[in-house]
Amino acid sequence: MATVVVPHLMRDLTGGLARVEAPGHTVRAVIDALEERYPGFRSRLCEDDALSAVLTIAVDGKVSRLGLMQPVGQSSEIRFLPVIEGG
Amino acid sequence: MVEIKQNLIVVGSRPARVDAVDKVIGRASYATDVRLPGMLVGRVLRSPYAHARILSIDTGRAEKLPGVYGVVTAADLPPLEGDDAVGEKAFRDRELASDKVLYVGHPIAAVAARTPEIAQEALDLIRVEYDVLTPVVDVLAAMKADAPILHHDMRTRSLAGTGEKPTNVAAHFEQVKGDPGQGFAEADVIVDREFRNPMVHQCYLEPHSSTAVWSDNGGLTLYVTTQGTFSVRSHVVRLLRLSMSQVKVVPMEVGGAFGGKNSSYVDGVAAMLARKARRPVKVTMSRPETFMATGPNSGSVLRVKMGATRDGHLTAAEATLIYEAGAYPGSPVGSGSHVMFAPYQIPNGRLEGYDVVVNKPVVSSYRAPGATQACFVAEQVINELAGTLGFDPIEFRLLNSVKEGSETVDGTVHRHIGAIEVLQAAKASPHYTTPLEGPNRGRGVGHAFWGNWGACSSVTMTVNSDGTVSMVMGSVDITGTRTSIAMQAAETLGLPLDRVKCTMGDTDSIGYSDTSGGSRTTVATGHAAVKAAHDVIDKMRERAAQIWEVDVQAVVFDAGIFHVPDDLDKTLSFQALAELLPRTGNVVIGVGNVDVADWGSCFGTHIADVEVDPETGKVTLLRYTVVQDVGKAIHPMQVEGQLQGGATQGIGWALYEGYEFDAAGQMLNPTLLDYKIPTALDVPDIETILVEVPYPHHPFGARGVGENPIMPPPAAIAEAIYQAVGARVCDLPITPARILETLGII
Amino acid sequence: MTHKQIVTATINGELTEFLCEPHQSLLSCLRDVLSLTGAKEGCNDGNCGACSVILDGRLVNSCLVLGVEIEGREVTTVEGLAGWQALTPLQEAFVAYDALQCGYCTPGMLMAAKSLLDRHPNPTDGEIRAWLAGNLCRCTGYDKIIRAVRAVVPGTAVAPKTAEAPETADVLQTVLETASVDQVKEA
Amino acid sequence: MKPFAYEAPTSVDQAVTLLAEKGERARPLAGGTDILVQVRRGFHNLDLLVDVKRIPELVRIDYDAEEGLTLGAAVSCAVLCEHPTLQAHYPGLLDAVSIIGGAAIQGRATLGGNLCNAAPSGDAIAAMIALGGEALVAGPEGRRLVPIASFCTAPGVTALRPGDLVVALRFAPPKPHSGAAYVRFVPRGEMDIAVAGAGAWVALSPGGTTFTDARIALSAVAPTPLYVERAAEALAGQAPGEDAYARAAEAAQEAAKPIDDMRGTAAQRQHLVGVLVKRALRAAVARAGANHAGTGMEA
Repeated sequence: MATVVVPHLMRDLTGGLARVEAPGHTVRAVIDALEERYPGFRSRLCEDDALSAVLTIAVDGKVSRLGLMQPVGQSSEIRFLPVIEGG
Repeated sequence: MVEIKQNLIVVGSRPARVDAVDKVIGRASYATDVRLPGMLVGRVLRSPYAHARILSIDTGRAEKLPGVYGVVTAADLPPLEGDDAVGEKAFRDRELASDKVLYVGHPIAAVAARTPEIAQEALDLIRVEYDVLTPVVDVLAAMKADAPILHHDMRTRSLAGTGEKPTNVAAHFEQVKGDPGQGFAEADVIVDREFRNPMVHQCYLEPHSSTAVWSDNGGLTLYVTTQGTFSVRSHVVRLLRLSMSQVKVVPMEVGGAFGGKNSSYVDGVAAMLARKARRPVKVTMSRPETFMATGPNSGSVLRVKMGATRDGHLTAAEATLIYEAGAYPGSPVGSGSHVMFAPYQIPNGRLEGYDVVVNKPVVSSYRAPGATQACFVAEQVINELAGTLGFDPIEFRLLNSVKEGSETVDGTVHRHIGAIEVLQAAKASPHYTTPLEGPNRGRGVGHAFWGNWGACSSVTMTVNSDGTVSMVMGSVDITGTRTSIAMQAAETLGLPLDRVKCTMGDTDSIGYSDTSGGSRTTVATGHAAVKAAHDVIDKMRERAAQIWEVDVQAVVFDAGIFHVPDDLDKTLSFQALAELLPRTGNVVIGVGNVDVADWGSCFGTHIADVEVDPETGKVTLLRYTVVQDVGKAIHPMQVEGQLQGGATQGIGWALYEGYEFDAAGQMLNPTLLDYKIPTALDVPDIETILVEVPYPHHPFGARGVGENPIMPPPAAIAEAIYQAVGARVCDLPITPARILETLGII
Repeated sequence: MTHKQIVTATINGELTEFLCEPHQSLLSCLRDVLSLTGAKEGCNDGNCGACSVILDGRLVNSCLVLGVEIEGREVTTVEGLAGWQALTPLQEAFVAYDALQCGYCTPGMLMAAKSLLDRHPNPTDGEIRAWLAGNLCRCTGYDKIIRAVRAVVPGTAVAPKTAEAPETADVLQTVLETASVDQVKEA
Repeated sequence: MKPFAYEAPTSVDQAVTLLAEKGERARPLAGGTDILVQVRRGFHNLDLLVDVKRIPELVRIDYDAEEGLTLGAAVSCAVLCEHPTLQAHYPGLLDAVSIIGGAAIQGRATLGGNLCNAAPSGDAIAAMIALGGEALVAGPEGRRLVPIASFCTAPGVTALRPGDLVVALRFAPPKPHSGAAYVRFVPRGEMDIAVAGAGAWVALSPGGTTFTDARIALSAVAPTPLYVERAAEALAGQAPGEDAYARAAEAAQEAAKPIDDMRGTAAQRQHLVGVLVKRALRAAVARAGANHAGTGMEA
């Protein structure tokens, strides 16, 4: 089970829980699993079928362009950060 | 993790950069130097208003002017289709406004003409009818409920849910760690301050320029100044609905960029004009256009509160960051919040950010986007806490510094960092260990964290039959990377640098590569080069095995030599084997194609000594030192150049630079006379100390180094000024007037 | 209406005749008429120095000179300093000390430094900085540029503290060997 | 840039004729560092620029211990700064001339141009006012001398009439025991426009014990470079020293009418006037003392 660090502004959905566990081999699958448990979870993070343009996903501290397709390991930690850009 | 190579010969040396001779003889060719037969001049008509509805655009008279070959407006773009209309419309409106202008300088139309004078006359003949609206140029005013609204379809995006009313607040976020209330309750000293910072510009000396030419079969070639040829291609393809294979983007020498050439400003217009005029068209921006209609860094308002115990431990930190996005959403507020508290172990924290649209130029990235102002406010407060508690500022930072595995306020976990090493090197530096003497003089320290992006890079490498190697990279060389990438390839191939030549490829000749930004190129494109070199080595081992009639596993490559161990007859130098390649099945081509997901990180500490004239508030920099963890300096001289150049931009930001607007949103200082960047007289020699804590995810241990050095100067200088005359100035730039005001003299 | 005028001037040592509009700047004449694109336009109002050339022995911003004004006069641009096979000591120093990055300010910076050294062969650091203050560089922070100029002042060459400044001759050799083959052909 | 015609006459008469023909639509071209920028930005609509640098009288420097100094209006700042006579006798003028722009601007900018541009911040104008300089103007009706103190009438506006050409700037020979200085404030090292500036000229009694005469002029604190009439009476008969400087500074602050703009605030300028007048006076008095000691009066 991967661990998702619930963003502060979404803890109203998780009853205040800061970390939740969910199954899935990709970020998308993990979000889908959490959507079932916490309705509204997906719409906060996604626009249409993609990650919100103002967010970045870090899986175990790594950030790639894969977005929701990013693979998730058995003991991965997933975080959602405001988008970070370089110059 | 990769194995970091040791005993390096080429990497770490200081060869002359390959582009240097062309540049000192005036032969280097920039986008503005492009000259094609029959080429026309393109010029852009821009809005004189910061906020207005366009009622009509009449280009009739301009089109009839002799010498004019084409006029374009938003009406010349392919029609909008279907569902994507909202995002697509904003994208197109940024290029050429259709129904509304949102800042002074917003493009409305463009003309192609035989001479600049005719083009200007034609622009004067275009009649635009406006319904002038009230602009909003102050970021706090823009957040108010009754503020004039720029985009009526905009709703605040937030993880708390999307807003319901039209607003200028494009996005909001809040991140919390621990219990900030409890943290502040534990503090013995709390510092709480508000800071402001105006828009600042990258001020690359070469303005944007793009030359477009269409072939008869519908192919478009663009000669551009950009940080990323592929991003220019994507932009033009999206705008004009072309196929990617129709468009070739050719990178020219880049006359400075610093993030500002990640965005595309005149490429689309040049392509539209060239198609309409059926002739090559070059569009070059003037300096005032560059200030008013490209992407500066966000102006911002920040509040920071930090608490610490008497024994010097930080207990809590809070910040609110309000960033101007300019006319369309997308300020770098996330980057600012990500880095501002990142150098310190802070058990309790809160970060809140707002991305706000205002009637000003659309912001773009500028060297560590959004981070310099955030670093300035956090570091000023750290300095103030250290001073109040009686700690040496570097000691205080060491006491609270992040270490391996530390988690920041936004939840990032630090790995493989050199934070402590950098602080210790700064503390032991000749500068810091030499006392500063004399009246009205002061010393200050600033410290910063910034990461480097990874992402996609492509390299191909051809082994020529004389043993030289020709490389093509998809990255644009903006800082000397043709040299530093070739060095990494040469090291891997065991060749001297002069046997490896690296050139920039156009978008037809090399695979996708991300923009040269985010301190990524030497690292990620270096990865690609090393990968391509290994591909070359593997393929050459196969050839050697074929020649020697042995199993490929038996062929070993070591220090430029292919050989079979224990069989002295089976030894070929790289060159000798290269000479045999055409006779064993054509040349060898190596490919390196990477998407680097590891974000490196680096820390830098700056030390500034100043003298302040207490009567006028004039600040003179006496001495300046940059200490930075660079992982491994591939080309130390270029790394020093990055540190010195970045620091000087930070010094300009600290003391001189800033957009000035009037209430109508008109920029008052769009010249290099009144927008003041540092001259040779304003900065001392800048001492550099390269700390090398190898980064384990790069073949040579390199970290991205380019952006970090712009961040610490404002805080270091502000503290030095405070130490000199007792003025703690919270707004940038720290002008003489602000110093005198803070001291109560005026 | 105005008419084009014929201007005769010595440009980089060669007597040159060209045609230009009276309002055309010397910078535009050099770049657009004579294809001498070494001088760059950074601001077109005399505040960046990228277009610096030497006119009758004086450093000027070529954007603030009219082409017609140079009738009978002498102009030296960066192209007049040296060919690529024979750099001047100043150019060699810029290469050896890595006194450039994007290179856009470099032609103007070289002309400014040359005009300083022509007039004051032994400038102090302060004089070098003051003389170059009209030439903006956004990449380097000036440090390496000042060191490079200093390097050609007799007796004051100081190698960068953290760098073994390579022997100029070695550097040049490397540069010549690695310079693009295209350059050789063009030359 | 809008097209215009160009002429390069070789005599003052030819130049005046050309200028008079076109009236408001013609301007002289000296260094071009202001006029070309202004034409490019569309501030002037011109048919003709008259290049005056080929007129011998405008590019000459004459000095005579009896007559004083006559500077051709189109001599470049770089030439002025290198001139030994100016270095020896008019260092207060060179203070201002040497800070107009960087080396490349110095190679072109002229005193005549600086004066006719009539910017409130014109450093050389204030320095010339402090020296009591006059402009020699040639016009359709002949030649006349205009005191520089009354030359500029508003920002960018001068006492010149259509057809007029500034031929030269004239300064009296330095009096014994006199000295001048110009100081300005800019936030950067240099290469900048004055936030405020002050020029001072002083004459001392033979023993150097009292002021016998003084002139103070300010830049960037009024619509024109400003002659401070009351400063002379504030100093006359006083002993050189901080008390006297403070009185003069106060008189200058009263005369100043600064505004807020992007280069500085009114309050900052008001304050700077006091600081700069004192600094200019200290330097001028030091130079007067140097004269007293006999240096600088040779040649």
